[in-house]
This record gives sequence, C-alpha cells and structure tokens, in this order.
Amino acid sequence: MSEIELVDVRAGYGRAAPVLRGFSVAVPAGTVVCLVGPNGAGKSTVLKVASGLLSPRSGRVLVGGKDLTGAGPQRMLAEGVALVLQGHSVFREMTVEENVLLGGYTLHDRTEKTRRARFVKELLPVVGERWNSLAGLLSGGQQKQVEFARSLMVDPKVVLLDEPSMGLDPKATSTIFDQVVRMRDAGTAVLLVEQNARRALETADLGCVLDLGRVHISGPAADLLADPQLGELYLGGRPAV
Amino acid sequence: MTLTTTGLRKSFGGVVAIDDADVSFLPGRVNALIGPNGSGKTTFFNCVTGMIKPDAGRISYGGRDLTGRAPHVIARAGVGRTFQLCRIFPRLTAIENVLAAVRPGGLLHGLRSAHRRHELERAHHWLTRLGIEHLAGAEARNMSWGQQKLLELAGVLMAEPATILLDEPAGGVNPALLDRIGTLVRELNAEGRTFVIVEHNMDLVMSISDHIVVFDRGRPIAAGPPAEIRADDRVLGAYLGV
Amino acid sequence: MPSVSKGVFSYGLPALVLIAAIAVFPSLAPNPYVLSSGVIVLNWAVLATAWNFVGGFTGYISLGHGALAGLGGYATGLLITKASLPSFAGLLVAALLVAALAVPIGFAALRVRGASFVIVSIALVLILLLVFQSWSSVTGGSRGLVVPRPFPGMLRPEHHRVFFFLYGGLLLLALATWWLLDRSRFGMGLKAIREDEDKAESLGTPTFAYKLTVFVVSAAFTALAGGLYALWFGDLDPVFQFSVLTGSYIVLMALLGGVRNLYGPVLGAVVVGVALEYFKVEFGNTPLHLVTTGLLLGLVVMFMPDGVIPSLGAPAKRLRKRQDSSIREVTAADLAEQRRGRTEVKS
Amino acid sequence: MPSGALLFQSIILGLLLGGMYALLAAGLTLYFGIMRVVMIAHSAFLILAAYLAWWTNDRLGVDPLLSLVVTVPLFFGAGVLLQRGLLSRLRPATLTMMSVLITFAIALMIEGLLGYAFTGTQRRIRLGYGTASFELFGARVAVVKLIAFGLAAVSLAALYVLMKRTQFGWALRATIQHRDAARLVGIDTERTAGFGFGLGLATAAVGGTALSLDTTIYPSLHWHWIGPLMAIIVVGGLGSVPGAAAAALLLGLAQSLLQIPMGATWAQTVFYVALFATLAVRPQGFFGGRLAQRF
Amino acid sequence: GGSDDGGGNSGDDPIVVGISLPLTGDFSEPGKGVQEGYEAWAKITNDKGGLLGGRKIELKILDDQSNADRVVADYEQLIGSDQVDLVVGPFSTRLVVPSARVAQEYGMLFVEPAGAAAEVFNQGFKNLFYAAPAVADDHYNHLAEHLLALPEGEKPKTVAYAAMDDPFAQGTAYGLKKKLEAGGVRTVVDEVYPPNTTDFGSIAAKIAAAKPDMVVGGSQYQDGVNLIVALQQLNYQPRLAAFSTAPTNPEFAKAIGNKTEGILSPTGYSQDAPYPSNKEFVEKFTAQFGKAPEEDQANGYTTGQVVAAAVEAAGCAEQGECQQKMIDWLHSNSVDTVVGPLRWDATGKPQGAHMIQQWIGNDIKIVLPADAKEADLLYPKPAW
Ligand SMILES: Nc1ncnc2c1ncn2[C@@H]1O[C@H](COP(=O)(O)OP(=O)(O)OP(=O)(O)O)[C@@H](O)[C@H]1O
Ligand SMILES: Nc1ncnc2c1ncn2[C@@H]1O[C@H](COP(=O)(O)OP(=O)(O)OP(=O)(O)O)[C@@H](O)[C@H]1O
Ligand SMILES: [Mg+2]
Ligand SMILES: [Mg+2]
Repeated sequence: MSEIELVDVRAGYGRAAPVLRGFSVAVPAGTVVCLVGPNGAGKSTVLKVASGLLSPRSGRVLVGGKDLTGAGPQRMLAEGVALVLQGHSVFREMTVEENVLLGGYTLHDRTEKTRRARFVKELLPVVGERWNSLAGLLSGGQQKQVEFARSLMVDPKVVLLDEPSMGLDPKATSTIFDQVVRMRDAGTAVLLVEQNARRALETADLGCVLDLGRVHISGPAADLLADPQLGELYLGGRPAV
Repeated sequence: MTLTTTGLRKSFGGVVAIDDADVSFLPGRVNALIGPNGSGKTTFFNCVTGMIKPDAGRISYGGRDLTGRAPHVIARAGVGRTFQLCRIFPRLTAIENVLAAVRPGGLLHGLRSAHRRHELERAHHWLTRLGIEHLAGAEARNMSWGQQKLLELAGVLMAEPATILLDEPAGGVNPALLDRIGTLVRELNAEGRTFVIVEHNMDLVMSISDHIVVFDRGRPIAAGPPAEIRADDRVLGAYLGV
Repeated sequence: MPSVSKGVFSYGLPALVLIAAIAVFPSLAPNPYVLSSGVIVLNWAVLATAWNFVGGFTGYISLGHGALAGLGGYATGLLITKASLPSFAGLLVAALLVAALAVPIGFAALRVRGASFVIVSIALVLILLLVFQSWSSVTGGSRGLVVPRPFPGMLRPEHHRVFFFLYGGLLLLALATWWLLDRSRFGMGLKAIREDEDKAESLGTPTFAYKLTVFVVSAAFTALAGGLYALWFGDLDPVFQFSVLTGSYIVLMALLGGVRNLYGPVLGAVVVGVALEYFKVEFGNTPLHLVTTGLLLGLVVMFMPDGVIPSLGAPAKRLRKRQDSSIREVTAADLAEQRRGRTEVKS
Repeated sequence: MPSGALLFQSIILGLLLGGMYALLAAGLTLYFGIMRVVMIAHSAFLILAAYLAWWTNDRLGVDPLLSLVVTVPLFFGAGVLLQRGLLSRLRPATLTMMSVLITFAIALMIEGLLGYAFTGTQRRIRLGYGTASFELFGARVAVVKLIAFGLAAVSLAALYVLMKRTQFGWALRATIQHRDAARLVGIDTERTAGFGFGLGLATAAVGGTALSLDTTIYPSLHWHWIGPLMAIIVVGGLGSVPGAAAAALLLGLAQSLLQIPMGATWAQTVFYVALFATLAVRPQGFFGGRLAQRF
Repeated sequence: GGSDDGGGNSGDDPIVVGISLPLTGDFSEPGKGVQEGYEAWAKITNDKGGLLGGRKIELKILDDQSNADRVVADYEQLIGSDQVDLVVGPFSTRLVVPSARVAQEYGMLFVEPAGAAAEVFNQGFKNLFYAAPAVADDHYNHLAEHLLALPEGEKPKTVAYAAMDDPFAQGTAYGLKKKLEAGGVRTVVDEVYPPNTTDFGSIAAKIAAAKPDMVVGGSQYQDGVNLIVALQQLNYQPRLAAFSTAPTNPEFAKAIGNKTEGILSPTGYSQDAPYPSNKEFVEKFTAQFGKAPEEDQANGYTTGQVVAAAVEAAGCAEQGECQQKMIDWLHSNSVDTVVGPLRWDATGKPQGAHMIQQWIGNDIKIVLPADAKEADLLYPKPAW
C-alpha cells in the first residue's frame, strides 16, 4: 500500500484554468519518487495539494489509505505528511534557534526536541554555528539548510521536498541527498521535486515526468535516465566536461 | 571595462562576510564566482552594485571609481544584476516587467510612451529567447518559481548592460532550458558582454566560464581557468568536497 | 491596433463626457446650494486625482495630503493678506511655494516605505496642525485666517459658478498630466517602484528622484486645489485645514474609484462626495454619518480592493480575453519542435 | 530658570505620563510591529474601553477598574472576530495599505456609535479618590495616575513574557512572517493570528480603563492619540515591547519637561520631532526593531 | 401688513427659520443647549399665536458637525435651496464668522447666540448682531473693577492665566489679564493650551510652583474641570480662582468631586434675573424640558427674541428687501430680552457686561455687580 497517493487530481489557483489536469502519483513506503518537468509544469502544485496547502478541485488525496482530500496542512502533518517549500520560507525575523525549534511545534516532549535539535546541528554545521542569528540575515544557501533542519525536527511518514538542493553548495547538496537516502532506508516515503534532475533520478527509485499538468511518462528512475529523448526535453544534455 | 575591487571588506556585526577581497574581472569574458554557502558571494554583488556600503575598500569599473555610489548610478554605468531571491515586479505583467527595464534618458525621453513598438519588439524577443513568451500577458506573481527566475533574467538583458552579474541563474531552472541559457550567455559574450556568474551548478560553471574566482569565508582563495580550478587542492577542500 | 481603440474607449470618451458635464452642470443646477456642492465635489476630485500621482503610481499611501491642501490654502491666504498679492497671483505663487516645500518634506518622508510612510504622513498633518495653531503671529493661530474675496461684490451664485469652472479646468489639467505620466517611461519607472523599489533601482531607475518628482507634482496640484478652496471659501481654520480626516477621505475616494485608472479618483470623488452630502442630509443630526462613511469604506476595502472601475471592468475583460491563463498549452516536445522549425526558417 | 521643585514635580509627572503612553502603545507594537497591520482604530478602542469604564461607574456606581473583568474578555473576543472576519480576508500583498483603511473605517464607526450612544458630551469619571494625592520628596503624586502606571507595568510585563517565552508568542511571529511555512510546521495560523489581534485589543481595554481614571473622554478624542502613539512605537522600534516602553517613558518625560519652557502646544511636537529624527537616523528604531524598516 | 408683496405670502404660512448647529463633534454639548433655547423660543412664541399676526415659527435645524466647511454648506442649503425666511446663528466663534459671510452675501439678517470673540466684530459684517450682553473680552469687567478697587494690601499681587487656544475662551482670560495688568497686578504664568489637551498635569505643576494669589482659567467646559482637578491633585490653594464657562455647567460640581468652594465664573444669564420675559422663559422652559435653562439655552432664546422683535418691527419675514429693513431697525433700536435690554454698535457688538457668579456652599450665586448680587464675594476663597 502506498503511503501517499494522488488520484486523478485537478487543481489550480483562483479562477484561472487548472494547473493539474488529472494527475496521479503514488509513493509507497521506503521509496523515493522523483518528479521532474519543465518550469511551470505544476510540480510545486502537486506538492501543495499533497500537503494540504491547496485543495484539489476534483480527485482524491489518500494518506496511508485514508481519504484526506481537502484536509488542511495541520491535519496532514498530524497524519505524517511534511513539506519543505520551494524557495525561501524561513521565519526571517526569528533566530535560527527559534526556526528550528518551531519545526518541532507539534512535539510536546522536551527531551525529544532537544535530542533532535542536537541531531540537526550535527548534520548541518551551519545551523549550529549560526544558532542565535536572525534567519533572514543568513545567506541563501544557509537559509535553505535551516529550512531543511526545521523539517527534520519531526519524523513524518511522508516527506515532500520541493527542490531541496536549490542554492546549496556541493557539500550541502550531498548531505541532503544522503539524508534522503537515510529516510528512505528508515521506511519513509519521499516525493522529491528536483531540477537537479540527473542527480535526483540517480537517488530515486521511481521517476515521473510531469508536463502540462499530467504525467507525461513514469517508470523506474534508471529507465528515465537512459531515455535520450527525455534527456533532451527535460533533463538537459549532460554537458561535456 | 574591468571590474576590480581592492581591499573590499564588509562585516555584519560579528560576521565577516567579505574579508579584504582583491578581485578583478576582465571584460569580454564569462567569469564565475563560486564558493560555499555563506562565503560572501551575494554580499560581494551587493557591494559592487551599491546595494550595501562596504566597510572598506574600493570598487572600480573601467577605471571609474564606483565605491559608495547609488545603485542606479552603477546600473547606468553598465553593471546589471539579478538577485538570488529572484526579484520581479509582482503585479506587472511579464511584458511590462521587461519594459520597465528601459530607462529613460532625459525628461523628454522620460515622457515618451513606454509602449513604443521598437521596445515592445525587443521585449518580446527576450521573452522568446528565455522560453516564456507564452506568459507575456500574465502577471508575474502568478508564475512558478522558475518562470520568475527567467523573467528576471529577461528584464536584465533588456536593459543591455555591458557587464551582467547573475546570482545563481540556474537555481530552479529546468535543465533542458539551462542548456539554452548557457548557449545564450556564450552568444551574448561573443557580442562583447561581460558576465560574472555566481552558481553552484558545477556542470554549468565549468562548461561556460573562462575564468573562475573561488571565495571562502569572504576571501578569494583561487582564481584561474576552469581546468586549473578543478585541480586546485584548496578549492577541493573548501568547496567541491570529496 | 487594439491599443488605439482601447485608448478611445477608456480615455477619450470619458473625457468628452466629463468636459460636457462640467460645461452644463452650472446651468442645470436648480439652486446655488447644488452648485456649491458641485464645487465641493470638484475640489475633492482634484484632490483625489492629485493624490493619485503618489498613491497610484508609487503605491505610497499618504494620509497627509489634506495637510498639503491646507498649506496651499494658508499660503494663498497669507500671500494675499500679508504680501498683498492679487488673488490669483497669490494662488500660483502659493502652489509654487508648496511645491518647493514638498522637496524637503518628501526628502524626509520618502526615505521610509510602507506602513512607516503612512505614519509619517499622519505625523505631517499633526505637526502642521500644531505649528499653525501655535504660531499665531503669522498664521492667526487657532483663530484662523480670513482670505479676502477675489471678486468683491460678486453675488454668491455667480461666485460659485466662476469657481466651478476654475475647478473644472484644474481637474482637466490634472487628469491630462496623469494620463501623460501613466503611458510614459517615467510612469513605468514609478510603477516599478511601487512593485519593488530595490529592484527598480538596480535596473537603473533613480528611484528617489522619481518619487520626489512625482510627490512634488502631486503637492503642486494639491496646493492649487487647496488655494482655490481658500479663495472660494474665505475662512481657514487650522483644525479643518490640517485634518487627518481630509486625507482619509481623499484616499477613500481614490481607492473607491480605482487607483490604477485615470478616472478612478474622479469617479470616487463624485460617489463619496455626493454620499457625504447625502448622509449628512439623511442622518444630519446624529453621528451616524460617521458610521455610514466607515461602512462604505469598509465595504470598498473588503469587496472592491481594486476600486469600482476595475471591478466593473473585470468581467468584460474576461469575456474579451479568455486565454489569459499563464499555463502553457503545448508540451515541451511541441515547443522544441516549433523552435527547431523557427530557427530553420530564420537561418 | 524653573525651580528645582518644579523640575522634580515635572519629572514625576512625566514618568507617570510615560507609563500611561507605554500602556496605550502596547497593543500597537503587537499588531503593527509583529502583525504588520497598521491599526488606526487602536485609539478608538481605547476610547471605547474608557467609555465602558465610565459607563460602569456612572450606571452601576462601582469602581471603573471592575469593568476590566468584562471589557478585557470582550475586547479579546472582538479582536479575534475582527482579525478573522476582516483582516484575514485582505490580500497579503496589500495588507499594510488596506489595513490602514479598514481600521480607519472601524475607527469612524466606533466614533460614530459612541457619539450616538453617549452624545458628544465630554465625560469624566467621578472618583472619590480622583483628586487624592500623596507627597514624595516634595512632589505630589496623584493616586489615580499611580494606579494607571501600575496597570501599565503589569500589562507590559505580561505581554513581554507572553511574546518571548511562550509557544504562542513564537507561533504568532512565525505566522506573520511566513504563513504557509507556519501552517506546515503545524501551527493553526488562523487561530494564532486571531488570538494575537485579540491580545492587542485586550491591552486596549486595560489602557482605556486606565485612561478613563484621570482624563475627560469624548468620542473624537482618539484622533488626538494616534500621532503620539504611532511616534512612540516607531521610536521604540517596531515590534519591540521593551522598546516601546522605553520610548514612551522617554517621550513622556521629554514632553513634561519641555512644557516648562515651551508651553503645552509646542511641547507636543516633541513626538513628531522624535519620529522624524528616528526615521532619518535609525529607521529601525532606537531600542528594538530588527529588519522591520523594510515592510 | 404684507399685502403689498406679490410673493403670495398668505397670512398663515409658517415662518421658516434656518439654523445650523454643532449637534455632533467638538461643540455638540453647547450646540444642543442652544438648540433647546431655539426650540423653547419657537414653542413659546407659537403657543402665543406666532408672529405677524398668526404665522407660526418653524425651525429647520441642520447639524454642522462642528465643522466650518459644513456650516457654510448648511447655510448655503438653507438659504439657497430650502429658501428659508430667516436664518439665525450657530454656536462658536469659529463657525459664526464663515456662516455670517454666507448670510451677508445672500443679504440676510444674521443674529447669533455665540460668536463672542473680538474678531467676529472686525470682519466688517453689517448684518450681524450678537444676542448676549457682552463680548468675551468684557466678561470679567465687573470682577476686574472690584479687585482693582480693593485696598493695596488685599489686592491680589500675582496671577496665573491658563487659557484654551480658542478665540472665545482665550478672549475671556486675556480680557481680564489686560485690565489687571493695567492695574499693576503681575502675571506670573501665562499658558495657552490647544483645544484637545487632556493632560493638565504639567500646566498645573507650573502654576502651583509659581504660587500665584489668583488663578484664571480661560476655559470651555472639560478643560476647566481637568485643570481644576490637576491643581487639586497638586494641593495648590489660590486665594481666588476664576474659570469661564465650566463652573456654570450643571454637571460641574459632581465632575470635580464637589470641591467647588469659592470658584468664580462670569455668566451672561441667571435664572433669577428680574427681566420680565425671563420668568416666563424659565417657567415654560422647565415645563418643556424638565430642567431649568442654562446660559446656552438662554442665548438661543435671546437670539429668537431679537429676531422676533425685528420681524414685528419690519412687518415682514422673507428673503429679499425685508432683511435689510430688519437689519436697519436693529441697528437703531434696543430689544428687551431674558438677559436684559440689548443694543448694538455698528459692528453688531452688544454694549454690556457679564455678571460674576461664585460657588458658595453647594450653590453658585451671583456676587457681582453689587446691584444684582445674591451673596457677598468670598475673598480670599476657602480651601478646595
Ligand atoms: N499563486 C499562483 N496563482 C496563479 N497561478 C499560479 C500560482 N502559482 C503557480 N501558478 C501557475 O501554475 C503553473 C504551475 O506552477 P508550479 O509552481 O506548480 O510549477 P512548477 O512545476 O513547480 O515550476 P518550477 O519548476 O518553475 O518551480 C504555472 O504555470 C504558474 O504560472
Ligand atoms: N544583511 C546581513 N546581515 C547580517 N549578516 C549577513 C547579511 N547579509 C549576509 N550576511 C552574512 O554574510 C555571510 C555571507 O553571506 P552571502 O549571502 O554573501 O553568502 P553567499 O556566498 O551568497 O552564500 P550562498 O551561496 O548561500 O548564497 C553569511 O554568513 C551571512 O549570514
Ligand atoms: Mg516549483
Ligand atoms: Mg548568495
């Protein structure tokens, strides 16, 4: 059974034409599914629907087999679905400490909070180094790391990541992909959106190419990587080094 | 026109963001500026474009001293830039976003219509080259992350600066499009434009740049052509990691 | 070109209607009272249009424009009484003086943005009120200032008619200026400032100079309206000349009509100006007119945040242009195909 | 040269006045500094609370301070409703500007309804201890002013602790700074923002009651307060409770002392001079305030 | 009369009197008082059969929100649009001047109940008449005479003045100041505060620190109360304390916690004044409103009486030439009113002085001038 499943979802913003036009995806436990596609294809929209930030116009969202269509992010989090947003979403005028600890807002066990805080500080050294700075004053990549750290404060069953490596230096990128692998190994279902598509597909189990709000093609990640036409249209030709 | 900084320093409270940086970017090249997160690349751009005032040091462009000048003065001297946290005019349409980059010269010029045919054509040209021509009439705030990124780039190109500073142009942009951006940069470079690109996508950096400067903790620790940089031990240790 | 016909329908036709309305209103007005209300409405219309130079283009919300009008009125009055200038010379010099004064004021106020600017603009009103109340040797203090009549001996209905046309002319001038700016590159720069000031500056727009210039233009028109009011009305009292309420009514009017539209503030001024008059007649002897004004403002903000004109225009626009959505209608593969085709044709 | 006794008396009066200012401005730091809402109606709510205190005293004959039992929860509820019903429906992009107008509308309505219910008459609570005072090193301290000062100290301390030390305070700041991210960490942003606003209005209930003890009130009085209160929170640094308190004390003191040579009218300009000076020199405020100048 | 005008004014058309009053806003309290005065005048006159042999009086009252723009629009509406027959004045100097100008430019007679400050009379109005005994500067004339006549040792030596920055309130205090200074009494504090001041701590501190023999407040109502309370909080005990307007208000004693002992105030009206029409006024007013009339009510009523006299004398009441007839008549005649006989100079300024009242025991009594007094002036005043 899939930890999270979107079935024939149609969704969009305001009164405009729908962005997702009958999109379906399923992420089983212990699996990384990578979503790639051109800019504006609707990848972030998929994650917003899956996390409850955006209600679909039709279709269903199933979490652990339960129908949670239309539930808000609070409910989704309670059911074990967590999303890291694209771009920058730190609380700018709060310190790194406050940001990270807020990641554990739903935890009530203090020692658990402290333990996890220690873990993220170790994993991402920048977070520990800048513990008392205002998050809004960090560099772009540092903020991104704080956001990732924030999401690690809880232990969800489904993790939705929207371009987690954007703006990160190679070391931090590796740390994050390693952590994704670790989560998968621990049985978490990961839905990953990445423009660093080759790297992401190398990590992922399944791949899914999204275009025009529909699944263009999906299959084992390795197969997608090997498809030359996909490479040209969506993954970019690997430049000669 | 060479962009040079000498002894540039900037610290925020206890954090030294740029530490005595002597850097120079020669004209007609595609330069890259790389370094780990928080090494001061964006701050360097901010100093050079006048968005923040350096604590010490000089910035000169083609022999002209630009230290402490207002951002618009620097922009008019021919230095354009994009932002890492992508900045567009949210409630203007894509085409207006690009048109807004046309700067009027004098008063009479300023009172001329902003929608003259010649300018409109140029604006469409840039949208097309960046693959977002279908969005011309859409409000910028309704675009996806990557689309906004491309729109910002289109705006800067419309202003036709001689030197273009790009802060992570590849962040969030689809790889297929990225190849085209790389080509675009090379083409514009061939027309005589200078680029300074901050980027973490090493494939892109290595493939398009002629000259790379590496920052670490606010200091340039290495500079040279891609092949040299890739082999530099300090760079490997500080940035690329192994 | 579609933009030409758009120009005719959204600018030309209303302009003709407006000019015709100004021309015939005085002869249609059944009595001097209605005519004087017309003068008041036109005064509001000029003020709201003048405000819209700052509010509409740059997005800086000033609640302090009432004070600029007050300055215009006082300057006119003082120039006539203390410097014995002829009435209308006094008016013009006063407008120039206020415009000059707007430079330092703008210099201080425009350094801050958003909410802080709102506060500064409120502070401007309050501080001018204190100054004009206290500095009685020059301003007459809280006793106010009496401005001599520009046409002594003229009967009141005739007086109203003259000022109605003067205000009408001023309004048309203000509208023409706004229109000129709106379509210009300068205007585009101002709109860019409204959207993202830092970004505009990094594109080479001298944002501060732009803001200051448009603020000064706005102040000059505001002062002209204020000065004309002083000549028409004759009595200046600091409490009413420097009132936050005036500034707020101006904002309400501009907002109600729509700040991004040439005629928005005029429409707003007509609606609110007439409504104020109506509420007063209807609820005259209770404070309920405040409640109704508040209610009106609240409804506008909640349900028509872009103003009446855009909300009326929106459905029509949707009919005209259905393909407004930003999503692509072709896949990456099709696009690649097209591109290949194009490059082939080109080369 | 004013006598030493007059100086000392003015200092005492200035501090008491400053404490009062701090209390009145407390709510503003909350919605203005933290929630980015320019709340023009704050002082109208202060006057409303003052009227309720006066009314309680006038009709029921009980001490106006007792009205707090009713007004504090009432205002809290009103704040929650206001936020949920009106402010949360505004577009985030234009929140600052639209909040000015919507709260301005509310202020007008409150003024109009107060005028309707209580007429424009000036009202003043009649207290047995209204003119009572005691001597402190040669200066006289009025009992009512001291009570108001005490209320201010207690409320500000409570507010500070709430914002800095509690989950709620953190959640509120997070909600305002990035609503989607806050929702994603599990914060009920609707409720939090509502409570935040409610809290601000609750301070208005306390402030208005304190105000009613020693001044005359009338429906249009709130215009008089807007300027000084706004100046205080800007000088203090938007969003900083201790900053606002310090600025309030300082400006209260300055106003009181300046009245000796300059007279009451000119002395009031100290608020605006301080406001302009702050914005010119340190737009983020002198005491707190961090990134706030750019919103 | 009236048969010679072709306007079709039949004998029993009501005479419409247009008034704008500040029923809301800063001046709403006195504004309502004046309104009651006007209403009482209309009712009493109509009960007696109206004017001009049977024409009833009809009041048309608009609210000007205490706002000068509005007051002008109101009179504009009343005269231009509603075509009222007569207009009478609003409340407060600030509103009287602009409205008198409208009336003048429409050629209307303008009798007003409240524009007491000096500048009302130097605007060159020819149609204006102030329907009260004295202008603001002259309110304290009797007190000044009395104090200056005291033997050297008893005369107050130092005085503190605190006046609201308002033409009327300041006029009263400065009228007294001018006369006392001329008589050699030293001014030790001279404070002017803006109308919206609510905190009087500092002003009171300044006064208390100077320890003057006498304190004079040029006050409206609320500021007077606040100033007195602030002075009491500082435990300052002057030998004489005079405040305009506030102490005559029925709410005054309660407002300052009944510590009223010895406070002085000028007044233009007393319910016990011996003028013939006053008895009728007090009686019928009390019957109509359930309370006795105060100064504001009397001012409104007086205005009505003046207008009625002019109407009867001119034998007409409508817009046009009739107005000039009434104006001319008032300039050369005196009218008997509830505040005594009134006559005016060419600027419309009345030629009289106010009485001085003092709080003695729990009541306010007339103490000056000697021929009208109900009690002796307490000086020095008891502690408050
Ligand atoms: N808030 C919004 N309002 C209206 N339209 C929107 C909004 N956000 C996105 N869109 C539109 O929806 C489409 C899909 O956007 P989405 O953000 O899901 O794309 P994406 O695949 O994540 O792209 P990217 O790779 O650039 O992040 C785009 O065409 C965009 O213009
Ligand atoms: N306004 C500021 N206030 C305080 N510290 C700042 C500010 N701007 C930058 N810094 C600090 O300066 C350092 C350099 O930041 P900068 O943004 O220049 O890094 P960067 O090289 O662009 O990193 P990235 O690759 O993550 O974008 C960081 O440690 C950052 O925290
Ligand atoms: Mg996206
Ligand atoms: Mg950076």
